[in-house]
Amino acid sequence: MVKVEAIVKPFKLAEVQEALLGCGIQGMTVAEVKGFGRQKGHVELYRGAEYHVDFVPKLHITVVIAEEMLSQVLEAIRSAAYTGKIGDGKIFVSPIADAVRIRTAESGLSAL
Amino acid sequence: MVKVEAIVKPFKLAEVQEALLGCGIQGMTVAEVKGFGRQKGHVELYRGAEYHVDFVPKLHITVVIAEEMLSQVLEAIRSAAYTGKIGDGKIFVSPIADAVRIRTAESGLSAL
Amino acid sequence: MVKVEAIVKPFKLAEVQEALLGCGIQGMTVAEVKGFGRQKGHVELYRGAEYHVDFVPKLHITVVIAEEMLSQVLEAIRSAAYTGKIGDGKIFVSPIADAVRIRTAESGLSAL
Amino acid sequence: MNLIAVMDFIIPNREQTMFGKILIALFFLLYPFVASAAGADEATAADVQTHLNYVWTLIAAALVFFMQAGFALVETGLTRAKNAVNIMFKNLMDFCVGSLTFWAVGFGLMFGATWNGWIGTSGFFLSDYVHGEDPWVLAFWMFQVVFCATAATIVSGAMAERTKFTAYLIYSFVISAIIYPIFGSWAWGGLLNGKGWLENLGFIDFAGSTVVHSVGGWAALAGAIVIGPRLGKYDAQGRPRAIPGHNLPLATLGVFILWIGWFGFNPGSTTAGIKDIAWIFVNTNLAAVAGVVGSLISIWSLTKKPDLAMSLNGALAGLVGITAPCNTVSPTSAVIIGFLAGILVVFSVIAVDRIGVDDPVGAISVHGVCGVWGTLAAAIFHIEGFSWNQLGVQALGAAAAFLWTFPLAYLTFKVIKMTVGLRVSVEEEIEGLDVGEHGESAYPDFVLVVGAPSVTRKGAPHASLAYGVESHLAKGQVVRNV
Amino acid sequence: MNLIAVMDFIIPNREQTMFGKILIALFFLLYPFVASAAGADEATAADVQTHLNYVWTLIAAALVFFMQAGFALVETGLTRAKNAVNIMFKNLMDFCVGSLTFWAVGFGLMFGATWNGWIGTSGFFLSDYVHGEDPWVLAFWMFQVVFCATAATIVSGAMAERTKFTAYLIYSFVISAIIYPIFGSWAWGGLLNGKGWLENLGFIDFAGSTVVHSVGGWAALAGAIVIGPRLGKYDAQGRPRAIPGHNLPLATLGVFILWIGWFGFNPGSTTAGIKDIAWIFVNTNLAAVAGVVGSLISIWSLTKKPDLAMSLNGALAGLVGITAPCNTVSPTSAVIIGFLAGILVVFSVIAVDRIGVDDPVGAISVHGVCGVWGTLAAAIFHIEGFSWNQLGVQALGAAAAFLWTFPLAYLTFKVIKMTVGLRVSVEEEIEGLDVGEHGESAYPDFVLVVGAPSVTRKGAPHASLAYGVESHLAKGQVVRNV
Amino acid sequence: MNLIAVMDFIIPNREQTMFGKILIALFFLLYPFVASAAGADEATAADVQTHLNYVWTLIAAALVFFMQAGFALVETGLTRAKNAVNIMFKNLMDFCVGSLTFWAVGFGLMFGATWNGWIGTSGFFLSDYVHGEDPWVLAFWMFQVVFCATAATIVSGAMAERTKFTAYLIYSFVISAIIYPIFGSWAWGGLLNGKGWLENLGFIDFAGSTVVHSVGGWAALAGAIVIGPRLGKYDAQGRPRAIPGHNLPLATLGVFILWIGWFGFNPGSTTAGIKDIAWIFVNTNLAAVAGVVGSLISIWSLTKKPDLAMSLNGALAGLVGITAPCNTVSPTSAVIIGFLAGILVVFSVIAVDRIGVDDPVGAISVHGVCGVWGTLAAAIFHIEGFSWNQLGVQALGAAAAFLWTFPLAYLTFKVIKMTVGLRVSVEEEIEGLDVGEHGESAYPDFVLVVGAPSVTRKGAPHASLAYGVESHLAKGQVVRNV
Ligand SMILES: Nc1ncnc2c1ncn2[C@@H]1O[C@H](COP(=O)(O)OP(=O)(O)O)[C@@H](O)[C@H]1O
Ligand SMILES: Nc1ncnc2c1ncn2[C@@H]1O[C@H](COP(=O)(O)OP(=O)(O)O)[C@@H](O)[C@H]1O
Ligand SMILES: Nc1ncnc2c1ncn2[C@@H]1O[C@H](COP(=O)(O)OP(=O)(O)O)[C@@H](O)[C@H]1O
Repeated sequence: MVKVEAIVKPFKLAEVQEALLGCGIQGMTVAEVKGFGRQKGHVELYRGAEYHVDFVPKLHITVVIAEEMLSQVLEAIRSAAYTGKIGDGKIFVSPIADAVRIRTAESGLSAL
Repeated sequence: MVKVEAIVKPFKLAEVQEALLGCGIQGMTVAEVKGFGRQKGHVELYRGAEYHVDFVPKLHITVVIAEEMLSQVLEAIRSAAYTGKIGDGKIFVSPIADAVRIRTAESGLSAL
Repeated sequence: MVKVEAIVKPFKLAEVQEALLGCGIQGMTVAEVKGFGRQKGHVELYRGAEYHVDFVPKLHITVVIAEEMLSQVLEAIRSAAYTGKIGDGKIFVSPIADAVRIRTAESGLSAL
Repeated sequence: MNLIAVMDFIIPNREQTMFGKILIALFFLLYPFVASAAGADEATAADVQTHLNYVWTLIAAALVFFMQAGFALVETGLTRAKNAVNIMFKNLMDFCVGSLTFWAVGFGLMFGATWNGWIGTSGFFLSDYVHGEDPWVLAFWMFQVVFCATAATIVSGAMAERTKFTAYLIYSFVISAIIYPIFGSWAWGGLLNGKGWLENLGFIDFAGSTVVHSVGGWAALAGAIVIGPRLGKYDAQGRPRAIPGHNLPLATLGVFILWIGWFGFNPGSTTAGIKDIAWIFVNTNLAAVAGVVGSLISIWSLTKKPDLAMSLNGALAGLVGITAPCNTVSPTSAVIIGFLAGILVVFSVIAVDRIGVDDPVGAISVHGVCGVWGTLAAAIFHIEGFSWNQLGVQALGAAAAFLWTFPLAYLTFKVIKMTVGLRVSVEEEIEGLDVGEHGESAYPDFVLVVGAPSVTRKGAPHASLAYGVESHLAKGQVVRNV
Repeated sequence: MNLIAVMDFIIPNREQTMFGKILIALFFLLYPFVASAAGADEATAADVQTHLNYVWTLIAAALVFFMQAGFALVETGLTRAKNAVNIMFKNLMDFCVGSLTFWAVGFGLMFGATWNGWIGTSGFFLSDYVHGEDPWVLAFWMFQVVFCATAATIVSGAMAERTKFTAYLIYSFVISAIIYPIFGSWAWGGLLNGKGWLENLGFIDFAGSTVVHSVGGWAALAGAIVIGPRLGKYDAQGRPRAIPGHNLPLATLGVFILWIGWFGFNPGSTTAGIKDIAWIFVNTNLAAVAGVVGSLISIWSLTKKPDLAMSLNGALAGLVGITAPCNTVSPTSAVIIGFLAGILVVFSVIAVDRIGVDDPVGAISVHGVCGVWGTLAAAIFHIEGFSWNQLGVQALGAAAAFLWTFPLAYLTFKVIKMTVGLRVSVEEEIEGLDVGEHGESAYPDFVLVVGAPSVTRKGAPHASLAYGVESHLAKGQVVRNV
Repeated sequence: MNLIAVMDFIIPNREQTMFGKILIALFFLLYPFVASAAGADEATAADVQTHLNYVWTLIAAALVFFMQAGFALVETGLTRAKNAVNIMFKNLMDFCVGSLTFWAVGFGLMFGATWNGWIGTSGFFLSDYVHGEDPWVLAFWMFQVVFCATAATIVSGAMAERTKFTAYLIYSFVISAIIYPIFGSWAWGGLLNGKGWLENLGFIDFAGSTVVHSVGGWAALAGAIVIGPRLGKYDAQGRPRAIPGHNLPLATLGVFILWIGWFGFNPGSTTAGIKDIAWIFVNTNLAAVAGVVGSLISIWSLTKKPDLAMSLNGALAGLVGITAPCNTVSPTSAVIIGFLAGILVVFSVIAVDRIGVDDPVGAISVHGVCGVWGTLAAAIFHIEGFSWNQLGVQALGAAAAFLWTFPLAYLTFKVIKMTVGLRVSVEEEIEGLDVGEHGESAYPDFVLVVGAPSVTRKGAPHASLAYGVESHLAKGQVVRNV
């Protein structure tokens, strides 16, 4: 099992969701985060004084999948979240040792 | 060391916390997330127009523990978060290479 | 590649950010979380009744880096986030199998 | 001025004949009528005073109406985000249901021709008003309807975060149709028609410490008892736990709005634009500020923290306290009355909490308890001197309000509970009434704290118990997926 | 009182001579003048009535001014957090631009000496007022300017979340300078100077169901059509999707504020402190509460959920509906008018939504549609009896408002679109106008839900389509990094 | 009317005898008295005017009271979420402390029998009022107490987010007991008793540009200087950084409320229901809208962004500017005065920021600077012509306000600093005063942005410096775990 974490532009959520559903994914978890990267923030003026907004709102989407689906899922997220502009985000893949479904106590792949 | 991440129903937080304390866990980190899964959202009507709520509020609880505690912790979370209804959530286990306590610079298990 | 996750005191964000930039890090992701640990919460009184605040606000900073930068990054975060008081937080290190930059489809280290 | 023409005609006309004299006499006799006919818009002073009375009474009514917004904000601010739509909605609806009910039924029962001082019997559907005739009954109705709505809306706060929407609509009807107006007719019926029995005894309740606030407060008490505390309000040992309000700036705004509304409530109860209103304004304001100071000192001493939510209650306590005596005590007495009300409300809120009655906003203490205090204070601090007799009458009136309201409201809520149901399901209460009852979120664009992670009791033996969930579940209720 | 002295001098003086008689007669004849001369500051009753008229009119103006806050809150509450600064700002600016424009131009066109009942021609820059002379024109202007601003501000809600700030400033100028005042002169010009043609026909619009609300509503319709729906409002099949408002407590507060403002709007339209205001108060309030009940019943029946946002529209619908007839119908009729307005607004909001006009707050239905309803109701429920003739005049007035306002507003928005541009860029609309237009966030300390994760259409074939982004992008617009 | 009966008795009775004539004459002579005796409540015109004065003055007082809510909202909206309880609370308390203090001490010092035009000496605890006698002093007190509270509350904004709660309570007492009333007696003492020295010179400050606003503004300046800037307000190079307000919708609502409050503040300062109020209303409104436009144009030109927070200051600047001259300038002048005030406030806010005085809400510029501007404008734009002499007197008054207030307030804050302490600890300031001072959160159900991640200075050499933490820590203060 692997965990795929994608940091994407917020307005891409619906498309990424569609794409993942298209891969047969049954669940995912989303968090509001703030990103810092090559996509720079901007300088704002408030009441005549400056402030720098370094962090831009991003969504952090986590989906745990069977390893064999990885390339398909990566491609699905990539193409759904793509705009071609700086700040489109990253996908990170990491190992998952085990998964448990609380409701059934199933573990492993069948817990997903 | 392993990281245990549990996605649970929000109102179960207190019980999960109790259960973890019962295992001797000293710390944990919680984030507000939105989940999508078998537990479907619902259709709402607002001013006569529909909208679909796909994501339901969940809590994401992270606890890093010594590997030997894993089964105990899994069981503790599982039983505390259990209601038997769809959407009770998942627990994911993943490896942790190292941990550092900022205050003391301790690392490894003693950092937890 | 490794993922470094730091749970730090909120007001330390700017300093940690500086320190990471100083290591040559190009991006990071930050989330608002609540922490439970040795740093106990406090008892509050509201309208004459007590309530216990167990969780304190923390920031969760994630940065994925090349493995060779690890010790430098750990030290940078540690010293930037340090106050010496209980509750300074933890750093967790975990393996990352792969990374993809959505915009360019680059993968591996060059995706960071 | 056609007076000149008239007199030109009369005087130089001929010698002072009998006819001429009569003419002159008649002229002057009729002069006031002529004048007011000549200048239908050049009204007499009495007319202008009447107009001023209308203007003042109606502006005061508008201010009292605004109190609905104040109550809505206070109640919403002092409860949780997940129930904000529901509480706002209930505050809107009790005014709407109340207005229509008071128009159809309540006003007649309260101010109609009295049946032996016990109940009004005429003027339903504003039938007393005949187009083209004097419309005072309309101005009076307008002022009274907002009072009725005030009494009605007090309950929503005490029963907040757990009451079914339909149940609340039914209650709103009952209080506006029966509970409030019939009691009101005892104390205030004579303002329009024959006097009620309390009035006949000399009961003083100038602007409604008892008639409005205690009645509302005792209905709130009945409701809070029948419905029971919110999930998680008491721990396994029965100790109360704080459930902080979600938006204290809105609650504070609400208090400011209530305060300005009270400048209609008390001085407007003259229903006349007269000098007395100055006195009433000053008394009202001094009691309110003294109430804040009294409650701040009390809570600061007790808990070592200056608590905003409690101090807001202090303002309202002072205002409720001065409502009955606002026209019969000196400014200095107003300060004392308000200050004591502020202290009283703190102890009352804590006591109510401890005896297991969950009143999220302190309505029982503010309106019920301080309403009684204000009613007694009208005798104790009477500017023309204290009399045991008056105090007895005041106590009787306060007792009558309790004995009339509490049982009737209790019964009402019991009947509602047994029929349509009074309380939402456990799952709905956990999830929040906004989604459960209305399918709407108050703040859909904000990330909300769920699972109350910042407000949880450390080391409670069983959190499920602590949240009161288990016991409910045990009764076989099914928790929907949350 | 020196009257005694005067009479002492006259009467016992000598026998009743002709001279004496004349003296007495003269005295009494002149008495009113003597009295008012004696007390230049002890004004006559007529003077005091005039003062009361000033006081009442200006207090009413203050209440109507407060409606600006109400509109701002309703519109902000019913739209998204990312546009809250922008909407608040627009509501502030339409009042400011409107006030200055109405001072310079609009008031003269509306209330100046009329050119054949079609347009006013004098009194620009308040030039009618001469220092030291009667200042009634100032009181009247103050009352009228807040009416003008009400008409102007209605549009901001219907075009919310996508209109350029500068475009809105230009529109504000046009409606306050031309659209509103010229129509207004037809129906209300006679309040200060010569009558307009609608007035001459006997058109009844006591407080402006047509003059203010329909005009605002039809301008809103034109604007909403020209600018098109918000991104994501319609799915690929053109079905409307809900975009929930971000702060329902603020929206509810806004409705309470509008409601109290309406107690200035309708009764203040007497511009005189007279008994009629009682009637108008009662009618206004009863229509509002009936509007809530009507809309609640409707939406509850239709969607099985008591919907707060819709019920708020119901209150406003009732208020708009009673605005024209508030001074010519019975309280019972007011209940009926309000109730029907409440039903009407629900169906209208849903219909407008379905035909592809995106009006985030329901302004078109509340003000345009219910404005027409109120105008017709003034004939249908006239207390002195129904007449087809009157209904015809009312229909003519309502039609005239549409035929004058809609094309002109449509043209205005088209011209703005072709010149400075009417709509913000797609990227700015997605990111929110607050950052894009103003570089400010309404709520920088709160974590906001981004990407609308809680409000997304499940299973829509292509989310990009669903959000309406693709089509816009296809037109070659560049999306900035978000 | 029993007049008929009386005359029936007199006239047809017998021939016109001397007795009869005298009777008639007497009757008519006495008629006014008879009439007013017959109707003790049918007051004379003068009585009704007096009543109208009471009603108007008290309604105006209620509107000015409402400004407390406006200030609370503006200040809360323009500061951070973590301090919202604290700021709301301070705004509540300065009114409460101020009311009691002004009742006990301040009113006597301001309006008591004057000691050579320098200080009032009687009427403490409202002792001037005797029950049963004329209560004008009460109406007048009510109006004046809300003015006192306005001056007091101005400071809370400028010292927001870092001032200790107890320190603020002490300051509230001092300004309400001494600073405000003594200055007030110089300019306004004659409104009730003997004139103050500024009044005697012919100083014009109709509604308080100087007396209320400048006094408040200079006290705010003193406070902001003594307490120093908020942590993080200035970077290592001393350049100001923006700390955005957390709730701009509430701030905007606050401005609308202040605006309507000003319709009591300025026109109510007639303390009489007379025609002048029309003029004052119009001037007040035109200056406010022109202030918004002036500030919007300025900030838009300067920063290329239409900034809402600054435009809100513009509205208040216009209002403060017109406060002194509202009764002595033409509407056109009001537009100019407001417009220039709007420009002035923008430059002033930026300048104050740059010189290192941290005023989170712009109170010093709005009230202090524009208060001076308004005071001078009363001479410059005087409708009866400009005179250097008058301008000199105005300048003198403005200078006197500064010279009296600033040193005294400075001293007050210094003494507070040295005794109970003026500023919260660094850790408390970082964590927020709500938790630190009150153990309450304003918004416990919302996830808040912590660590200001969205508002951080990129590339600042050391963030700790940037946040100003290090320097404070260096002083040995201990930071509690946050
Ligand atoms: N090394 C990293 N570790 C964790 N998150 C990162 C890292 N680099 C970038 N991110 C996240 O990815 C987002 C996009 O990165 P950015 O450099 O702006 O653009 P791009 O993905 O186009 O290279 C950032 O806002 C941040 O949230
Ligand atoms: N594959 C997955 N990866 C990440 N999170 C998941 C995954 N599947 C489910 N989740 C999370 O677990 C929650 C519960 O899952 P759900 O399918 O609704 O019910 P159950 O856990 O009973 O099977 C979801 O709301 C989501 O947050
Ligand atoms: N075992 C753990 N797993 C996950 N997060 C932890 C763990 N222990 C601590 N934390 C996080 O680290 C934060 C700081 O820990 P705490 O024990 O309070 O202080 P310290 O880091 O000084 O030992 C906690 O608030 C929590 O968010």
